Amino acid sequence: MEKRTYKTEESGLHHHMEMLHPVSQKNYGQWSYHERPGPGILKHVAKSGDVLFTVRAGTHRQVTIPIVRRLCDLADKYADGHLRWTIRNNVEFMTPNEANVAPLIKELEALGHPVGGTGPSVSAIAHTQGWLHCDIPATDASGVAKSVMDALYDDFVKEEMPNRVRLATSCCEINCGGQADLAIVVQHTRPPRINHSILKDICEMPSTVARCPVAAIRPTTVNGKASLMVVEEKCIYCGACFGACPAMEINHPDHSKFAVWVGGKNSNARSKPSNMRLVCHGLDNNPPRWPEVTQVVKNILGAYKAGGRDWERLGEWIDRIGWKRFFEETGLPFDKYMIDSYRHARTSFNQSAHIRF
Amino acid sequence: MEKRTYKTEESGLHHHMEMLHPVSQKNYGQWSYHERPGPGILKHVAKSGDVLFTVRAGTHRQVTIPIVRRLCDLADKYADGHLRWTIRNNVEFMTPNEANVAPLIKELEALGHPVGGTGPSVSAIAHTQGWLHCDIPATDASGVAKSVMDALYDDFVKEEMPNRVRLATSCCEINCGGQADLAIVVQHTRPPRINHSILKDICEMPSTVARCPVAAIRPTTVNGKASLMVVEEKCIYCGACFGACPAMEINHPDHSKFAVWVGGKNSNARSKPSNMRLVCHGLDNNPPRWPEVTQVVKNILGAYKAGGRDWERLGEWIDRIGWKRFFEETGLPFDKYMIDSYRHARTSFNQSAHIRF
Amino acid sequence: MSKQPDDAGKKLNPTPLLDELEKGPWPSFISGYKEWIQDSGNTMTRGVLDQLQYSYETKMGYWKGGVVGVHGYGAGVISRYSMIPDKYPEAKEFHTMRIQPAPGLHYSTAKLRDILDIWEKYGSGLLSMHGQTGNLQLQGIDQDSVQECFDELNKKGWDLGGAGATVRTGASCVGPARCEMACYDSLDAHYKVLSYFTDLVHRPQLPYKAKFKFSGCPNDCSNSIQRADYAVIGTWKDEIQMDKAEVEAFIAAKGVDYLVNNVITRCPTNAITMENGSMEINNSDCVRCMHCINVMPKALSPGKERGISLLVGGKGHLKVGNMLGSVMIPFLKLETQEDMEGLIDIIDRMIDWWSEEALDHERIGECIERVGMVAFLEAAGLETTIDMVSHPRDNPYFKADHDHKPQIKSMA
Amino acid sequence: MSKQPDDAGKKLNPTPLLDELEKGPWPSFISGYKEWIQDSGNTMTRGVLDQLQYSYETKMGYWKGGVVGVHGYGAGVISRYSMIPDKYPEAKEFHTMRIQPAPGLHYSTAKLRDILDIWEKYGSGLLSMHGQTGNLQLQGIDQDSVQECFDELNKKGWDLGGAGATVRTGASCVGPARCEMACYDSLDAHYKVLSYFTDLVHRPQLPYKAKFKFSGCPNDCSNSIQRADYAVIGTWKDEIQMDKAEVEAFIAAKGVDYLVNNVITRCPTNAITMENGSMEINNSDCVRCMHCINVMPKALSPGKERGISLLVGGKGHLKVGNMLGSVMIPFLKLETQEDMEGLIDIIDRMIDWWSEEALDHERIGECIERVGMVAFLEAAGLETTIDMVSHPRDNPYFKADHDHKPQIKSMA
Ligand code: SRM
Ligand code: SRM
Ligand code: SRM
Ligand code: SRM
Ligand code: SF4
Ligand code: SF4
Ligand code: SF4
Ligand code: SF4
Ligand code: SF4
Ligand code: SF4
Ligand code: SF4
Ligand code: SF4
Repeated sequence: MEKRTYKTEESGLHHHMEMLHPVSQKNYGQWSYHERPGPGILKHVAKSGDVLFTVRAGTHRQVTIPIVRRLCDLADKYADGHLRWTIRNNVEFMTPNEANVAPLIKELEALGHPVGGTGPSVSAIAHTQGWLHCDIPATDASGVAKSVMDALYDDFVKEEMPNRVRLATSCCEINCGGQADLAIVVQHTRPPRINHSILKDICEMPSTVARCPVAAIRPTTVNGKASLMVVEEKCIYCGACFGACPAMEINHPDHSKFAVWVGGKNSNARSKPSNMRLVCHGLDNNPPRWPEVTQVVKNILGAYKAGGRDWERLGEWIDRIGWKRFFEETGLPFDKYMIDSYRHARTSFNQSAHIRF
Repeated sequence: MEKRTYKTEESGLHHHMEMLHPVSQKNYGQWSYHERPGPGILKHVAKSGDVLFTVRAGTHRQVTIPIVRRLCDLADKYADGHLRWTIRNNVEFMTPNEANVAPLIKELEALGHPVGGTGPSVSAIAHTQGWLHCDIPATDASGVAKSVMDALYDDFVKEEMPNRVRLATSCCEINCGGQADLAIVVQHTRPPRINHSILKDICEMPSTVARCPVAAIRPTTVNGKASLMVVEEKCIYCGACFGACPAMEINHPDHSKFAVWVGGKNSNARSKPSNMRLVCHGLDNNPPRWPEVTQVVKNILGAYKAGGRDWERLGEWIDRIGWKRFFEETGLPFDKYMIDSYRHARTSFNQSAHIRF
Repeated sequence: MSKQPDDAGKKLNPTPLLDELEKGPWPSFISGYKEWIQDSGNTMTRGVLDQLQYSYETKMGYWKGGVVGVHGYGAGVISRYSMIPDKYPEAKEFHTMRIQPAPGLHYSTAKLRDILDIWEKYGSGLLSMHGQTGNLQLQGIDQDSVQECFDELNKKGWDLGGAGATVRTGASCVGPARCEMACYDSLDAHYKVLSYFTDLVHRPQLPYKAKFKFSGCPNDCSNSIQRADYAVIGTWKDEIQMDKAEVEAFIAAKGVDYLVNNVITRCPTNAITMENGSMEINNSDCVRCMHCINVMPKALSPGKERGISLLVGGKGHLKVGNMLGSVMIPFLKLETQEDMEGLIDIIDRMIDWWSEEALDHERIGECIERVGMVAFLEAAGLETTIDMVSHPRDNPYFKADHDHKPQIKSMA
Repeated sequence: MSKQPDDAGKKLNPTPLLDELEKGPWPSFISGYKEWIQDSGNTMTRGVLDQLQYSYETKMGYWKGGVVGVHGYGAGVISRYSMIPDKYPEAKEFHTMRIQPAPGLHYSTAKLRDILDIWEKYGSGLLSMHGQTGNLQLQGIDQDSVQECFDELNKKGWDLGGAGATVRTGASCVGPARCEMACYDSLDAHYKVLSYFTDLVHRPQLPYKAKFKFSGCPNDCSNSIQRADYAVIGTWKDEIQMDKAEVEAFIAAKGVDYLVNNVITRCPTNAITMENGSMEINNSDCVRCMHCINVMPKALSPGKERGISLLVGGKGHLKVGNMLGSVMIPFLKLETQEDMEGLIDIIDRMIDWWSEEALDHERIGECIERVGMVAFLEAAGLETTIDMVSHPRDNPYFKADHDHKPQIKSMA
């Protein structure tokens, strides 16, 4: 590289005003109510009487320049040169012109972008880097997300669930995909193999010891040199130590499995936000289509769709029908590993005579 | 004592059948429904059509032979020679004969036993030994109970609360009085003074060290002898060590205060059972009438009576109106000590945007 | 024997602070004591009253423990010696005998009078009816009288209760004796379980105390969930019994707003919905909380397939903070002698495990939390079910067997 | 630059496993990549695809980290080197540049096309829109191109986001741009807070990462409560605005059963009662959960006295299990510049305290739990109120100041 002459403008983020659709700018903060004319379509009415239609469509998230350019073209044509992404990697186009809605949808669908994800539907899966880019992945999140969404396509383009459904998938226990109504998280299933040859050069040993959530890492001596060892009985294969020290090799071609978690909820609607809970584990990590995982997701969402009441989120449906029926109706086996044994285990015990039979 | 000739019959407890009122025996397990004809009176109707009236009356709990004999006399006269006590130290008389109810009540009241404690009333205070009998007490539970019940007499003999109200008072933090809608518990407020002169002879030191919930007790050497010391910064004056070793003298004439706890609930009705929570502490331990304590109890129960809805237990009333309004409406000051800092503190944080203003 | 035959014992010493407790409408234990002293001349009671007055003056308790018991037993008497016997020699001893009442605290006057008569002969004449655990406490006897007093009581069929590291005296609600909600024979269960453990009641052999309480239904009138290591609570499996006519009568009398605001909205799991202005119970969502039945006892009652839930681990503050019992047996029929033996068997295994595992002074609830629920259940020979927790784990800090492979049912 | 001018780069190698992912109706990232390779001849992308195929075959990832950055910044580029560069030399480097989008992920096509054009010049052509934290991720550039690419982007007003022990790129819901529920200007707050912390975004100076998310109302469409150390959530203080006529219209259209079963019974605090067949909201019992407003958006809306709640401490699994943010400021108006500065001030103090107190790799939520909420609030200069907990302590394991004496109001 030649000598640099440009001085960085530490500009931070762009201001949003310049990015907003003009009707948004005009009615900023002055909205009255909204309706959902159909799946993938929102109609917001401003206090001024202005109307703004939104069309929402699914994307691949892992996109390319031409894909995004084509979306820009559509935005120029139908949405006055503006577009946005949702927090779930869907793309949204806004227009005050109702006549634009149908042709826009048609073009989106022609490009392979399903229109939907609004109201009580299954929205796109929040997913993570996987084999494509991360250094700790036990699987490929994009591939899992694609495989599962193929199976849930109908639930994205229709609004037939009890309430909105959020999915996530993560390529290690760290769970960058976050909490969700249903989260698919791969787990390592063996302790890290310690690469002693590199450890001594790259490892900040005290931080590595400190990183372990179950105190399974101990100092030791290998070939006369200070090193680390893992107490196998304690280790729960979380991989956290690998983040501190790449010599703690957690990745392994054979020893990883999928777990499925349900009932994460961020919204404060009705019940308080809640953490997701383990309902299935030990599922094969089976590329390229992970049919075992999809099967479990379908079982769960099928039961929820059939049994959930309007406005019940997945976790709230379970709160009503109880976990026992959840396991029955989803065909999943409950097992003893699902009983919490960590810091707040006691608080998960059923300290009441409230039981469903 | 002369040489013992009698051989103990390790009989355990008496069977109940012989103790039951004949109508109870006859309709045992075959009851249909009940009504409350008036405060202190229950009417149970059996499937057979039989009717059994119950009259409930308050007692001193700490009673004497003549008091109990007089109750027996009444039972012989009106209740076919049977009587029972409730778990809250009230006495109950049963009769199939409605005509017995009024004269029985009259005689009970003449003896000074208030008739009431049924339905949505304040029942008698579950209380403990205190200065009368225990070895760790910081106060006299019987005296506190008497003082408070004098102030709540009306709420015992009427049924004007939102739901039943259970009170307890305990003479140390160990809380033999148990959880209650409202519990009055005295607390020691200084670390134990160690009586080194007796410690060495009577103390099983490792168990004493182990007994401390906050690991405040350490081995030390006093006058060349192994002894114990208390780390004052850590000690929270719970008195548990005194139970293990009488040399850890926790009792002190000046250093004790009352705390008031609310929202304990054992029944599974509606909400799950719940632990009681601290709402006031630092109240004077002021015999013989403890007016400060009574004041707080009256504030709390007054607000609950005014604001609670039918069937809301005290804690459920608070769950609806929120803790902030609880403190406002009872005139009690919230303070930082009420924020949990113990094992499950995190689980008490408000992990939601659910807030009342 | 502490009773004085002559009239000197009937004189009261001044107790100005205690006298304040004679005021007010609620029964005064001080008045009771004074009446009794004047009546009987019991000097131990007088000494205790005087020492109590001194406690009120100085804000200190003056009792210390010791070891007093009866032949062959290691528990059942709480011994109290005055720390200031020179000041109050009449109160130098004041031991309590814990007597086990019948289940449900039911008495015939005949049997109760037996106790009173014997107590008059040997004791202070003071009783506590009842202690928080459920004992009839005979308060105030000297060491020399304990054995004789006990022998006489025992001849009348009364026995001591627990204290220290024993199984403690049990407690139960009024149950089937009078209550229409009772889902099992709680008095019988109380009787049989405590009879079975009589040896453990009398002889301290456990890591710490173990309490049993029996409630006929989830209203839990015996406070078992918080106050008992073993809480036996009645429940049912099938549908709530509904008398439709009585439901309509209730609505007619109370109105629809009342139905919505006091019944439908109060159901903890939304198991009750409004259908055409009336109520419908979706029994599979019902958690047997009792609320709707409590509000409408003529219209609704517990189902017909009845039994118990066993909740283990309730206890007080020390040393991990209050604990409520947790479901360890979701449902067990308790109808036959065999059912009862089955329950006792399981409890026996639980006590065995706890006796092995517990630290000193560790209640079973604490022990389960520390060692882990699954290990406990395995030792007790119980299946781990989801009923035992309010939800599965929310953290990934576990490890399964390496060959764990879930069998997923296809739900086409 | 990784792009090849000639057509050789356009040839695809066989990727049989990945090809399976081209099937099915959902958009296929594999098809997208292949189209792009064939279109552009970008060999880095081809190498990455080939290595990915190998990952699918061997069930292993083959990336390792390193240190790549731009002048003056310590963060914003996630460096990736292949562990098997000999096998896939085209993929030997594959670094990601995290670009901060505007609040709410709004774009004008003009501004977005700027990025695409520059990225075409320097990068692989792959993008992730968007990362879970909220960055526009430009995925795949070699070390030598990073600075130039950044400079060009920067000239167009784009800047890098956070990574490592920095303040991270923020996220916010669509908010006032379109949503009638927005209770404050969430986009503006996002813009101002993140602008203020720009230095901490670019230069790792913290114990660990710190994330901000902004939701206009408690529906929390930005998932702030779980995914942000600092969750700024809109709320209101006064009464829910009710249009009575629209309420009646709703009941007329949907029926009373629907009102009971979907609105009244769903209110988490029984703040809604049925009165004469219609609904009444008892606003002092309302916890601002949004449910009734969500169901009846024409009839109900948030109150007029609006502001934010700040919840602190949300985060993922490591190492204490998932944590949700907890209320640390119950209510703050966020209308004026001063209000905003007040908020930033408080957050500054929180970050200072955390920087002092935290262990290595300890998020602020964990730190608060370990050190104690009260110490944290005192350091932040905030009053401790009951809104910060769902209930007061239930154990006696605390000690107050020796002279603590509560001031009880007489409530005659
Ligand atoms: C007498 C009684 C209070 C009363 O006036 O009613 C009582 C009195 C004592 N209790 Fe208790 N407890 C009594 C019921 C309770 C209860 C309530 C219950 O059983 O339903 C509890 C709460 C439930 C529980 O078991 O946890 C209770 C929890 C304790 C504890 C704390 C146990 C814990 O794990 O948290 C102790 C401390 C100990 O055991 O070391 C204790 C210890 C004591 C001791 C033995 C203190 C001591 O070491 O000297 C007290 C003897 C007092 C005395 O002089 O007689 N007592 N104690 C109750 C027993 C009477 C009876 O047998 O009927
Ligand atoms: C007599 C007694 C049982 C005993 O064996 O002694 C009893 C008897 C009845 N209870 Fe109870 N309960 C008795 C102690 C309790 C307790 C424990 C306590 O008081 O320490 C509780 C648990 C309290 C708690 O949650 O901490 C208790 C919670 C209930 C409930 C649930 C109330 C609720 O909404 O939470 C009901 C249901 C109801 O009110 O209809 C109930 C209902 C009843 C009924 C109506 C049952 C029936 O159909 O006969 C009985 C008449 C009660 C009345 O007073 O109107 N009983 N009941 C106890 C009387 C105590 C007293 O003298 O005051
Ligand atoms: C790229 C991204 C996933 C994605 O594909 O979208 C991601 C990728 C990584 N995350 Fe993450 N996290 C990403 C969002 C999240 C989120 C979600 C969020 O921010 O809303 C979380 C959960 C919320 C939270 O912050 O706790 C998350 C929780 C973690 C954690 C666990 C933190 C914890 O305290 O529990 C780690 C581990 C660590 O920091 O040591 C981690 C670490 C990582 C690292 C840096 C792992 C590493 O040390 O190499 C990953 C780099 C992958 C790569 O090759 O680019 N990532 N990570 C997301 C960031 C993109 C962006 O900037 O927009
Ligand atoms: C566009 C978007 C905001 C954004 O800035 O991107 C958005 C937009 C709206 N959300 Fe949302 N939510 C969006 C993500 C979320 C999320 C976060 C997420 O998806 O990861 C949540 C929290 C989910 C959770 O609890 O974990 C979320 C929880 C809600 C709720 C509460 C639902 C509930 O009952 O729990 C509502 C209320 C409702 O449904 O009426 C809501 C309502 C709405 C409304 C109706 C608000 C309005 O009046 O405009 C918007 C139309 C939604 C629709 O799809 O029908 N939005 N909403 C996000 C679309 C994501 C997507 O592409 O699928
Ligand atoms: S979930 Fe794990 S493997 Fe996947 S991107 Fe995050 S840190 Fe990497
Ligand atoms: S994988 Fe997790 S549990 Fe095992 S040693 Fe590493 S940090 Fe500890
Ligand atoms: S509460 Fe404390 S002082 Fe009172 S009886 Fe129980 S152990 Fe003794
Ligand atoms: S009083 Fe309690 S906290 Fe203090 S030393 Fe004794 S056991 Fe420990
Ligand atoms: S627990 Fe149930 S059965 Fe027993 S008295 Fe109470 S209401 Fe009746
Ligand atoms: S018993 Fe309780 S949970 Fe069951 S339907 Fe009635 S109110 Fe609902
Ligand atoms: S969080 Fe509230 S304001 Fe923001 S988009 Fe969602 S509903 Fe609208
Ligand atoms: S916003 Fe939620 S808490 Fe408030 S009244 Fe509506 S449903 Fe109830």
